[in-house]
Amino acid sequence: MRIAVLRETGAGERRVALVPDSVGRLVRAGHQVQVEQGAGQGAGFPDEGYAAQGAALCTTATDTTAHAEVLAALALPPAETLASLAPGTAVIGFFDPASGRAAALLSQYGLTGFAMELVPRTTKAQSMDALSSQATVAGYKAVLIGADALPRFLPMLTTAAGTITPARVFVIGAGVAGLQAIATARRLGAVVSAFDVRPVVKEQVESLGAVFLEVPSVAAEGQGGYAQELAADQQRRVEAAVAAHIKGMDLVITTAQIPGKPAPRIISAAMVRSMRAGSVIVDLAAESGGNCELTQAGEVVSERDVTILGPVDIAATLPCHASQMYSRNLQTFLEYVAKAGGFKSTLDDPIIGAMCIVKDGVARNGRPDA
Amino acid sequence: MRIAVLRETGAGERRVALVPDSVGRLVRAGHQVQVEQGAGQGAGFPDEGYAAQGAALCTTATDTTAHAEVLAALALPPAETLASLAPGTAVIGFFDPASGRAAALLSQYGLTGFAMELVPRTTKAQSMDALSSQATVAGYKAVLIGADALPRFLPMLTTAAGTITPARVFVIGAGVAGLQAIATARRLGAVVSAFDVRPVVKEQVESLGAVFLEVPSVAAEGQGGYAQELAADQQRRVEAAVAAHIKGMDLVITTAQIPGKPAPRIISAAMVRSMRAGSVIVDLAAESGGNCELTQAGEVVSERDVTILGPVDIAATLPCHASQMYSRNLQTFLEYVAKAGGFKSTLDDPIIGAMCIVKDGVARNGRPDA
Amino acid sequence: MPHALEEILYLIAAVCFIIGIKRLSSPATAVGGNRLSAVGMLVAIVVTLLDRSIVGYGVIVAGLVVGSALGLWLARAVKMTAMPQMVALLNGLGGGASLIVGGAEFLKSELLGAALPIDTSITIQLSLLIGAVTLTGSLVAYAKLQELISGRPIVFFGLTALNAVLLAAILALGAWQVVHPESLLWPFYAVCVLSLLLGVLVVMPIGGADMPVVISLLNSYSGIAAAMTGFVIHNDVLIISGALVGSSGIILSQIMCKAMNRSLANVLFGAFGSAGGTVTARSAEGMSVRQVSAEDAAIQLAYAKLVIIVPGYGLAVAQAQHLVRELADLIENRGGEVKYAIHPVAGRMPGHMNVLLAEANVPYDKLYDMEQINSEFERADVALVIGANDVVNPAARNDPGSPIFGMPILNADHARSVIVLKRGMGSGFAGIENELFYNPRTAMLFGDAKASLTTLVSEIKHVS
Amino acid sequence: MPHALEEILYLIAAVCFIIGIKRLSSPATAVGGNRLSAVGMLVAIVVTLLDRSIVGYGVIVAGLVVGSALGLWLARAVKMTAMPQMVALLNGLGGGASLIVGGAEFLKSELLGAALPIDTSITIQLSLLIGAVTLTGSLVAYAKLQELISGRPIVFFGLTALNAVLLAAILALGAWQVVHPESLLWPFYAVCVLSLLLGVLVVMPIGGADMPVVISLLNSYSGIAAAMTGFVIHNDVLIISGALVGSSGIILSQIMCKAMNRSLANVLFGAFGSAGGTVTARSAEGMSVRQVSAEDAAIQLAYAKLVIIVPGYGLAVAQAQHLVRELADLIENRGGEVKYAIHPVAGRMPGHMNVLLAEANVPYDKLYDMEQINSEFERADVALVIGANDVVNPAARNDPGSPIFGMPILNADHARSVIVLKRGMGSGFAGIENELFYNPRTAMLFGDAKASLTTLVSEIKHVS
Amino acid sequence: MLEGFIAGIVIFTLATFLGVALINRVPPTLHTPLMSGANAVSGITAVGAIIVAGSGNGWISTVLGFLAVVFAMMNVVGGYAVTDRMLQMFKRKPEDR
Amino acid sequence: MLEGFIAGIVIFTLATFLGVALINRVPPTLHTPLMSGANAVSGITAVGAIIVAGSGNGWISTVLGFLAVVFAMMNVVGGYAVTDRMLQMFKRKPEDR
Ligand SMILES: NC(=O)c1ccc[n+]([C@@H]2O[C@H](COP(=O)([O-])OP(=O)(O)OC[C@H]3O[C@@H](n4cnc5c(N)ncnc54)[C@H](OP(=O)(O)O)[C@@H]3O)[C@@H](O)[C@H]2O)c1
Ligand SMILES: NC(=O)c1ccc[n+]([C@@H]2O[C@H](COP(=O)([O-])OP(=O)(O)OC[C@H]3O[C@@H](n4cnc5c(N)ncnc54)[C@H](OP(=O)(O)O)[C@@H]3O)[C@@H](O)[C@H]2O)c1
Repeated sequence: MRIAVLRETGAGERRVALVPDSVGRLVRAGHQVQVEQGAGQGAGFPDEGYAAQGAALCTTATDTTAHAEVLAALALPPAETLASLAPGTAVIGFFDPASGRAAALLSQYGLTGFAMELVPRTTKAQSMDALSSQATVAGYKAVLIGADALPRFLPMLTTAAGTITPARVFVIGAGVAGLQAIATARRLGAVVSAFDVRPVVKEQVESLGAVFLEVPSVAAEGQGGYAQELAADQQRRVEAAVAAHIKGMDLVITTAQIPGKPAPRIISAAMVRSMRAGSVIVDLAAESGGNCELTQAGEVVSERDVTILGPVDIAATLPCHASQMYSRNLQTFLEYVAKAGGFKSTLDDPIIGAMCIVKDGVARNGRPDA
Repeated sequence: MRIAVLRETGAGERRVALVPDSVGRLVRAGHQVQVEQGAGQGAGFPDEGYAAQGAALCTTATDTTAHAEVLAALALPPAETLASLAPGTAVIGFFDPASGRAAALLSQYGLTGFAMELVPRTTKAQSMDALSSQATVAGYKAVLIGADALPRFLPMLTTAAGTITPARVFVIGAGVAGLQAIATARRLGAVVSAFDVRPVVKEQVESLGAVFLEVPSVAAEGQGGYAQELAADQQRRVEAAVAAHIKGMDLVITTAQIPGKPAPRIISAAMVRSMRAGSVIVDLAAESGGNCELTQAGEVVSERDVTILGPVDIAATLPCHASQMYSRNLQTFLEYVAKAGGFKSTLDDPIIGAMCIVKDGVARNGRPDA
Repeated sequence: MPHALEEILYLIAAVCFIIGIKRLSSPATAVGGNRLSAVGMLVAIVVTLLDRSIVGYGVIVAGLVVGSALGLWLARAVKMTAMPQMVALLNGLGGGASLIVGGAEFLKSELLGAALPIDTSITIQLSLLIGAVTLTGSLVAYAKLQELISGRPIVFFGLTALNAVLLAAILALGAWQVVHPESLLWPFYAVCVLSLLLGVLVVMPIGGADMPVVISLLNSYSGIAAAMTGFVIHNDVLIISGALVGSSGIILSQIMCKAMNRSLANVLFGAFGSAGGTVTARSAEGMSVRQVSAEDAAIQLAYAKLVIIVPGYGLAVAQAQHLVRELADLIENRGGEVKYAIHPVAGRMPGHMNVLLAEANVPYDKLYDMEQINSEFERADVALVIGANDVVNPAARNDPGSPIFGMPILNADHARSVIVLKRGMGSGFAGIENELFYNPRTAMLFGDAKASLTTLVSEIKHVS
Repeated sequence: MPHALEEILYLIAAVCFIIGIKRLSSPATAVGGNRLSAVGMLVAIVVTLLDRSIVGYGVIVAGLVVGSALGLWLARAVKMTAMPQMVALLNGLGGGASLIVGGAEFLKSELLGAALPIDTSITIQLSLLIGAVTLTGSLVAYAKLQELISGRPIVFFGLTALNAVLLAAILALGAWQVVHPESLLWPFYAVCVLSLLLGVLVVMPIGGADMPVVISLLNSYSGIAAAMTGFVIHNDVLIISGALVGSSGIILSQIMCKAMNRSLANVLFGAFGSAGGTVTARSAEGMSVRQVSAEDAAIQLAYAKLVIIVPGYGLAVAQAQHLVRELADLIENRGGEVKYAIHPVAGRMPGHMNVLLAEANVPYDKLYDMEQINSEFERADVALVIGANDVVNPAARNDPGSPIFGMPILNADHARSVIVLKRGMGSGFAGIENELFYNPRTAMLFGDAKASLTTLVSEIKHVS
Repeated sequence: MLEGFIAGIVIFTLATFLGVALINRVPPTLHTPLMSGANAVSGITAVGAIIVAGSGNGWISTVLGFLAVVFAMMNVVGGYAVTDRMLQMFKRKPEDR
Repeated sequence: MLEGFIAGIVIFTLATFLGVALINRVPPTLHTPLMSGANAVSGITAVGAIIVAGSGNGWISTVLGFLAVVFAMMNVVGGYAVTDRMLQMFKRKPEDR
């Protein structure tokens, strides 16, 4: 296959879709890889690295995509780039399939599109699961920026200048990002509690040494390991429990998501106002509306001495490793496709089929809620 | 004693000299405390807290200092405040005694000055040692901001998207701040090495699970547990060792200080250029000139993809606990003074005497290097 | 040979047995202990051959040669897996010998018309009873293990009562003979026959899995029978050795029961409560898993040169990371090498195992990626799988129908032996059976990982 | 009483001794074991009193009453600290009794003019020799410990040779008497006197600190003497009990030597090599520290209701945080309570102990500030100080001249007992002596904290 | 006679206690070898068998004696040999490290 | 006579081994009590003393017997009482938890 990698154009995006190491592996497997100059710069992968691994470096985007069969991307490339692609070219990246915007654009240009969001959550596909890998970064980073914004220490310290009590960290939504946040906060010495609507998560939270906030008879496990929306009575019970618990917290990290739906609203403005002065909320669901009523995506909000951070694209702030992991996911996917006979062949495969949102200009099922 | 606490006026200063808890203890011990309105706001201690502990709240700075025998401060108050004080009033805070500026100003107004930098480094005086308490904050924070600026993870992670190798962190100067930085980086899972010119530190570094970079026959332990400047040949050996070691590092945190002297220059521009793309240097000695040649105090410098942070007043970015610790130091000092007979009495006491840089307008020894 | 010398030599033989048995109970000295005990036996037999009361050697030599040859042949021919039944068989023969000696002494006095003194008379009856029970009981145990008859417990209504009646009858007949030394022969034969029957009936209701305990108990009986014979022929070495074997056999039976977490009574009479007996865990397809005791697992680990630890989600659930580290340290202190094999998706979040092991301060350079370690499993003596399941499931390699087919896994099954620590036969995240657990090289140590590791740690300290 | 019944009752007494001694070797059963053994003794004495050969009871009853009363009085009066010498004294008396019984039997035959059979003759000589050595040896040990004579080893040139000559002479005289039963009285007296002398000379060169081992060995001798007496008067219970005490005494002596890291030979003849004997660590001012074995420390911890752990810089240096946690878990599993007392300046950086204990996952709610915990030390059974020094130095309270005077410290010295783990008598950061280590309630367990804790952890598992 | 019988009982009792005291902790791997080794010791009844076989008290004694000797010797020789075989695994291991 | 002597030797040997096997692991705190308890047992020589004292073989036997009984009984009674006192510390502790 002929694979193209462009410099990402999104604001603040420092990641790159394929890192030199993956490029090398693909080249050795017989593929050709064309990389736009400076594509890896932001993530700390200079052009020389790509060249050394056998990539062809191209000066412009159009040069890069010429004759490409596959375009490896992170976000959906700009329309002009898509326009320059030969019909039938496969484009892979995070395409927010729920919105349908990507599908529309890709079909317009007769392309084939694979959304990384749609990798099935099976043990087998885990090595292609970029949502997981980027969520890992996000969970880790959320604790760091939260700790940085907090006017307190996370760990307990007994010193000659008095004893510092450990910070209480509350993680809402203990999926991939949430669990990583729990682990990171625990590493830093915080006392961590967590809540999730899927009951299996309790054991996982405890396996990281944190406490699970139990709300009786709340269970909303959907298909594929994702959560569902809560029934009204469950929602009420959750609200009451969270409101009572959140009062004593110093740092709250929210990660709750329901695929294809806006993020569930879990922290109301009243809850925020009940919190202690100086506490901090990091809302990782900011992009899809936020788990906190007051969250503003990409902004820092202060409400009565409580700081609410709504970072967007947080994985991009750890560009080196985020790229490395994404690249490995993509590489595994490409190798898998090649083994299955290439993009032109059947979409019967449970993984490839599930990810394909547009086939040669024709939109397909793809949506998890479809 | 009648103690006054003002709102700090320095840029970015969110700390307060006494927190309500300390105020309460002093009031219960029979002292009077006057606090300027909003003094604790930035650190998360509202006025009500002070009032509840028996402080008198005053609206203006001049109101607050009226009749005060002691002014508890962090930085040296502005000249107009000093002018408003009755001669002989004791002023306590971080006064940078080596510069001599504070002594000049204080003597000008006939005041008595105690520099917190001059608390002797004895086991007994440790609970008044504000340098240590603030350095603790600085060491912790340095790792957080360094980790945040780093495009990599600190911990090792074996994931479906490849194995993330742990970051290598190098701490130069393993005093109070350095040791705390080592501990924090180790908590986050980094592989930590450290260097210091005082040989006793080796065991301390190892007691935190880090590796000590040994440079043969380098030993510069001065009096009071502080370091001295290195002899030229020692300096050369250190340079060579650091230059060789720093190449492979991801995050470098420097904390080396020599009291009363500019910070030793340890990392040259050439060494920075030899580092890997994406690595980060956090220079905690920025205020006294920096341990790195390229450091600019208060700025972020980028040199060939290496980021150099030169944070100033880093303790102020953790205002709640930094204030709490400073306040406890100050409180212990005040209690100690009261027990010894008050400020008017003798300066024979080894702790009080050592800290006094101006007595009733007359400058005294005080400097550690004097 | 003067009688005093004879006695002293017998005493030396007995001392050899004492020291030999002591040494047999520790791995480091067991081989030597067994040989010392054999030397003692040789001494005892030679001394006996030189006894003045022996008039003819023909029969003796014939018996010695035939018996030794047969014994040696049996010992050589038997397969390692058939050892327990072989012990049962040999033990039965020992019991038989005691029975015969007792009987012969009885018949001799009968023939000579000499009345037996009361003590000889009593001990002859006991030799008969215990020797006969040992003989047939051991033979039944042998048959069960050799699968000549069904290994399942054979119970019928009233069996316990019947056994009690039998025993009472034997004792009554025996007592009658003691009191009436001039009696007829039929009570003697009745005692023999009823005792032989009792042996059969006592062992029948015990399941095949419990046979080792039964054999150990019968071994103790054969010791007591020998001691009784010693009383009959007034020979101290028989009394000492017999009593030694008798009591140590009972203690050993108890130790064995304890290792199975059961009581001796439960083993002997357990079948009467639950007709089922012990059941070994069997999968749907009839494959069975092999369980291992913590003590055995500890010995394996202690003598291993390379141990690869495969941690999984269960280790995190059990929060046993510190114990793993301690176990590894202990293995290393003994000179073994320990590596950790970290599968990319072990646990429930990326890097789960890293967090866990970092907490326990496991040095990074002992953690190995799947690619780095997979080729090393072949030279590992033990792969210690702790709460991992899917990541070592060979179905990913072999079974195209499996939902995890195609996922790279850790080659734990390539190790020389595999020890798996988990709570039961629960499945992992993928919810599928794991054939690794049914692999003949795999041994399961069931229980919460924290509890199992605690025991392993304390056991390994005792391995000498 | 029929002879057979007598013998059986004696056997029962012996069984009581066997079980009693077994039980004495474990803390949980020791009290009962000692009493069972006493019951056995009562049985044996009563049986003897009913013996048909006894013709007059006056002397016996007088002796019993006087002896029992004296014994009871001694046992009541003695101070707990003087126990070892009391045991020595009592043991000497036992040896003396054997000597007298042997002598009386000899004199009896002499008076009656009856020639003694050879076996009796041999064992009488052995009773004399061993009984006499036990008597005077024990008395010397008693005197040394009671400081009636100097506890220092008393050695002179040629002592070993002299002892060898003495022993040879005794044996020769004894043999001569055995061979010539019709002999005169003087060799008998010579054997007695020389043996008494030998006892004195053998114990003299051994230092006071090693006396417990010597007493244990003499105890073994008195057992052997009793066994010899048993041969003389043809009594099995004496033979059994004597042999039992004889062998278990030797094993116990060996165990005691091992606990002191020395060999038995080194204890007995050590003084000849180094004239100094053992030295206890003493500070400049002549105060001495008390060392404790890991085993004893483990028992104290195991039976404690509240243990307060005081970690210090040394714990961090040793990187033994995980072991502390494990030890605490073990104590808690036994029902004890464990708290950690964190001094504000423990370690070398603010929060040093927190980082350390957090690594070992010690729950935060077990960490106590100085103010919170200081009042609790009084009710703590053990304060376990691990690598801490300055932060528990009472000089901060008492000694105005001390550089740390006025600093608040952890009141570890208020605990009922204090166990300190450090490598040696090194000082801490402040570089000053710590009188806590010389406190009579303090016991030092020297060694790297990691090594000491490893041993403690494994020992505490064995405390029953 | 009775005197000897009582000495026998004393000896029997002591040996019984000795057997109990000898076996303290046995690792499970040694359960079967120990059982087998003890079983071989119980073949000591061979001594009795030889005496019976050699007593020359008519054909019954001879036949029974022969049988007893054969049985007992099988127990003895087979027992020791089997035990030794089982113990081979402990012989090599500690050396080759 | 010799027969009895040899039985004595057998018994002595067995009891010796039994003593060795009984004492395996003794915690140091129990060293002194165990020594003292064993010492009390060695007072069994009281049995011999009583026989001598009661044999009525003239005044020598009587005087020596009396002495022997006194010594042995001091050993026995003192030994058991002292041991019991030392062991008090193990008696209360486990209960009051
Ligand atoms: N790493 C990730 O990012 C991630 C995320 C989501 C899902 N997953 C999936 O999770 C799985 C991970 O594999 P794995 O081998 O680590 O775990 P696993 O396959 O889930 O198996 C864990 C095993 O541990 C045992 N266990 C549970 N608690 C235990 C305890 N307290 N003591 C002893 N054993 C215990 C369970 O058996 P018993 O019940 O019999 O004890 C279970 O079979 C993979 O299928 C992976 O795809 C991974
Ligand atoms: N916390 C802070 O911020 C800070 C900062 C600077 C200084 N300090 C000072 O440091 C001191 C802290 O007191 P501390 O009680 O924690 O410690 P310490 O007084 O320094 O005593 C530590 C003791 O640990 C022992 N030790 C060292 N290594 C050991 C090992 N591997 N195993 C066992 N023992 C070992 C040493 O005795 P042996 O050599 O005999 O083993 C030493 O006496 C105070 O004086 C404090 O003022 C504290």
